[in-house]
Amino acid sequence: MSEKTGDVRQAGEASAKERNPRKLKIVGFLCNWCSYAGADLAGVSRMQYPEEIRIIRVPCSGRINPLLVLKCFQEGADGVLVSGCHPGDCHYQEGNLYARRRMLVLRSMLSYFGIDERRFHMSWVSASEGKKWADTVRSLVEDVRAAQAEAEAGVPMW
Amino acid sequence: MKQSGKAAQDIGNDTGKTAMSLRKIATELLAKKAVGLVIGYGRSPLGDAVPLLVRRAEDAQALQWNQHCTYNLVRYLTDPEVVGGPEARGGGDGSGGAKSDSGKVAVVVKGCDLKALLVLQSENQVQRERLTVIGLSCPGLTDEQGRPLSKCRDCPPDVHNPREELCDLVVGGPVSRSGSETEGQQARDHDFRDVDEIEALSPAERRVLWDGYFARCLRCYACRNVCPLCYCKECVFDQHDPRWVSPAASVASNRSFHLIRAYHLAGRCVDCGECERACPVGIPLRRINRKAAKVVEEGFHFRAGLDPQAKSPLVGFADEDPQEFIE
Amino acid sequence: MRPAQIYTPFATRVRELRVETRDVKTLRLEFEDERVAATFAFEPGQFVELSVAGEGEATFCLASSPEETGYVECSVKRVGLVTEAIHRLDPDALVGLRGPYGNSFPLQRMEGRDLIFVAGGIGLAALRSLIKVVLAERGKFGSILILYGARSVEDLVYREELEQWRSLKGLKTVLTVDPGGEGAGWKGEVGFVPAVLERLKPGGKNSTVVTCGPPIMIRYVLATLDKMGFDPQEVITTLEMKMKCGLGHCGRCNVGPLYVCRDGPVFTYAQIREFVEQII
Amino acid sequence: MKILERKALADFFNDWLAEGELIAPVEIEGRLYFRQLDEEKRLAQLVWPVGQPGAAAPSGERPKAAPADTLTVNSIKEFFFPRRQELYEQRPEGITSRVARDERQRLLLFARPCDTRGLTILDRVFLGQSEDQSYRRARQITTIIGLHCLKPDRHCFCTSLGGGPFDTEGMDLALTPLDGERFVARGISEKGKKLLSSLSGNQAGDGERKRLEQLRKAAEAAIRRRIEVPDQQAMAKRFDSPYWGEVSKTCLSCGICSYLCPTCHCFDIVDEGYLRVRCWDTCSSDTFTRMAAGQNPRKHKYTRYRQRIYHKFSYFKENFDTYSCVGCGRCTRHCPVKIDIAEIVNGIASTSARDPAGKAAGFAGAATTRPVRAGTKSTDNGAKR
Repeated sequence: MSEKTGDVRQAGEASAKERNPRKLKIVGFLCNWCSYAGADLAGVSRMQYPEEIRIIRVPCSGRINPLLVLKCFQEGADGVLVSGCHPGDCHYQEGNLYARRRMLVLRSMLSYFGIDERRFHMSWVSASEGKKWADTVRSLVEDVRAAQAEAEAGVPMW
Repeated sequence: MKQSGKAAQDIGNDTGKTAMSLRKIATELLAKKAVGLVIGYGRSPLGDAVPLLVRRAEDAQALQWNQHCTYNLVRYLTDPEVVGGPEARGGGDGSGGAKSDSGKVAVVVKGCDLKALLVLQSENQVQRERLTVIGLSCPGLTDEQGRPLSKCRDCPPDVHNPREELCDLVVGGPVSRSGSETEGQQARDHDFRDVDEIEALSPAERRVLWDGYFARCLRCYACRNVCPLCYCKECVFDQHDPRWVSPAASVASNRSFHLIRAYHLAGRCVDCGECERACPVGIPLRRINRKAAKVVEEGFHFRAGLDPQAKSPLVGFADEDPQEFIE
Repeated sequence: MRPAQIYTPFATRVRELRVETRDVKTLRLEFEDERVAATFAFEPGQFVELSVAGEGEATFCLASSPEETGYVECSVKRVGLVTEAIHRLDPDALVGLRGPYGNSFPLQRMEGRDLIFVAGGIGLAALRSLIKVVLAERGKFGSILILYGARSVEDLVYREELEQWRSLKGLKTVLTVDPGGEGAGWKGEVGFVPAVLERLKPGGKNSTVVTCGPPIMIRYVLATLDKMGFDPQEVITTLEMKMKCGLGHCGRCNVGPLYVCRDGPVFTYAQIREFVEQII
Repeated sequence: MKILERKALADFFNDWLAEGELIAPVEIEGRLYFRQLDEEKRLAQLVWPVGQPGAAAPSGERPKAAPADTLTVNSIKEFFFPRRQELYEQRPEGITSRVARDERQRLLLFARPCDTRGLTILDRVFLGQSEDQSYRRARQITTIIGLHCLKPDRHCFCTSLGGGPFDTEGMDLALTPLDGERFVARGISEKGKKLLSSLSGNQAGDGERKRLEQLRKAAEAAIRRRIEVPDQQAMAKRFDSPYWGEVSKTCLSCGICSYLCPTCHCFDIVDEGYLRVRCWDTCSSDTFTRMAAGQNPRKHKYTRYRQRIYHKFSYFKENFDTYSCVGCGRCTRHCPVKIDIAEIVNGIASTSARDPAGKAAGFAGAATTRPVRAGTKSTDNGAKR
């Protein structure tokens, strides 16, 4: 991913430094067929988006076990994104629809325990939506940054 | 073979009569070798209610039924060391379930316990035809100090009188409880006032509230081990490779533990309340499980423990599932 | 030289990670601190806790000879998280080492006696240190038989040493592999270790047997030795049990009144006869 | 022996808080827990003992009536042997110890005789062979003010195990509440005697001594439970009894009994990222002895329950000449299925005996005729968990 989005990376770094000295660590789980391709398109199209997301490619958003998301938070991620194909477009017909239910429960529980729900996003990004990918990451980073700013001092993220 | 009793006026007398019916039924079942094991309630030498495993007809007289019989005995139906099964080897006594007379098991269930059994049935964890389910009409239980259990306060009529079509026999019913019909009805319409209260707090307040509870959690796993629906051979919390959640108790690892526990029970938990009862440090676990139940009910229009055929909503989907949270 | 805190390990560096078989590697470690290197001493039979950053800690017997100073060796079979991490280590990687822990083989008591070593699979690692010491002081002992078996020819560890031992005079080395594991050109025995042991009919009144291997092998070797009339006092084995602290505190390896880590891992059959079913 | 007014004690505790820490029973949602007192709430959280049975709660600053269950849920062991303790950090670059060294002095208040005696049992493990330095340090920085037990509950059986409601073992200073406002105080250790001499109060008179004796007798008489541990030979002969399968059948294999026990000391060492931490563990869990390749010598729950009983009443006795049980009753009180340790131990003697020597011969003989037994196959994991 990094070599494909080289320019974006540098641009993102500069803007991040202006806003906040501490870099965020955000993990994105992207399905192989739509969202990963969408992110790839954003890269080759030289669209700019924050570089604070680290992408993990998975076969399908239906593969995302909530344990993976929690593990990220436990190990110090500031935010997590799960991104898959639009409903109806899943390479495996319906994996993303299972994911939709699971992530709703997960997100609700996170919020119930007082974890800022802005730290956990889910998106549908197709292979042709390079721009949507860039927008998604931008809004995610903004949200996580806002959550970070509002978090009480001394309270660890997890 | 249905035993019927009149509506409970005097809980004491009625439970006494119910216990007698239970003993009679258990004695017959065991004597006829219709079952090899009856899982019911007994009394400890200290006078406490305890789960009781009866294998011989002459021991059935020890069966009890009273306001402290909170245990959800469905828990033991997935324990190979109790009911047998291919891998079960009893504790050297040779009476492990696999060798029991007929291999069949009778289990005493209250209405709330029955719901857990229905989930086990839907998940193919029990063979219903090998079970004799003895339903108990329940006038409501109390804790050791005599206060009604919180789960009993909201118990709707179709739960305190177990559904007859799902049991093999029902003992001691039907009971009605003053006030509980209407309250129960309300509870059925909107079940989640306790959850709403917490949702109404600010995120920071919720964090403080739950972190306070998580700081107390010892990770004794009593909540998991007492749960009739936590039957996995290898629990994710016992896996070493990968180790998903540290077994060392800390607010962070305990939060992960409780979140995953609730998630794995979403759409399955029947709110029998055993986890909360077992918790030695008073964590309000029902309020965690019921949050997940609320999400499932509101989002996927599903309530667990009503239909032995229904699958958990988290192994399915619907086109109209909510997705406002998705970008 | 002890660390400040009982659980804090010494830092060591990987000097060599030698491939023994498809799932066994021998790890040679050198202490980072010269003072530790100069003072670290152990007896054959003792074990250490090795740890890899971010992966965990596990128990290994010391397989090198105490006479070889400056480094220690452990042979590691890939079975779980830590052992897999060890197999992946780069040269010079940092490994934590706590120990040595446990008791050791009763070398003095073995002097003047005929020795029979019976090992299976990776179990030879636990005896290698002892065999090296015995061979270094060959004159102190009577006849020596080494019976070593593995699942297949490919699973035999310490090939070079086995060859060397086979070439030594006054030392009989018998190798065996499980039926089906022999492959073409195999000149050793075929059969399970207890069966070969029974066939060989070694020993007499002056023999001491030292055995280590997978639990099932130890079980049957002990039974065979019993049948052959060996004195349980003169049958010595070294046990494996899940361990964490190595100090007799954590309770994991408690069997009967014994803690395998503190009272063992070396036991005579007479000591553990009563508990053997609980361990192996 | 001195008579201390509650006010004087409160002043002393407040003074202590300026420099050090205070650990005391705190009420949370109707149950008592030993907790370190909060910097802000300070003594307001403290649950004062009510005094003789039936006496009213003391007056003063926000007094709390002790809940019906007057023994704390947790024992005091977690302040010496923490639930989770960071040992060291191991990174690919190096190893750094994480054991803290600069703890403040601690005062542990109102520990019951069973708890302080439990600590002396932990001492044998952690201060014996291979001394645990962090445990030693925690012991050194803690002064224990014990509290005699006036109202034992139905689960208590300390008197059968060499303890008692007025026992002082493991205490620095012992308090007996005479009523809500006055305490009889006795210095037990040198540290405690010195402390007591610095506190103002009258010497106890004959009347108070007599009263103390009455209270002691009443408290001891209130303990009606007994535990009779069979002698070691008898224990050994029952190891293989079917009894263990029967009494453990309903056990859920949770860790409540071990974690609330003042003497259970088993632990695990695990990695959290680059941190290596020590945490409580329990022999009732099947992961306790399960090895990396899957084999598990204590796969069945009866073997695990038996291990717990034998460890406490046989092995520990053999190693340390005492039982590792103080009769606090917590395991029974909080067991989710009310498994009753005293009842189970009392039942051992009446089960049929089997000669352990005969068993060993049986094993050796049987091994050649019996095929592979359970527990040797790596994937064979019959227990529920």
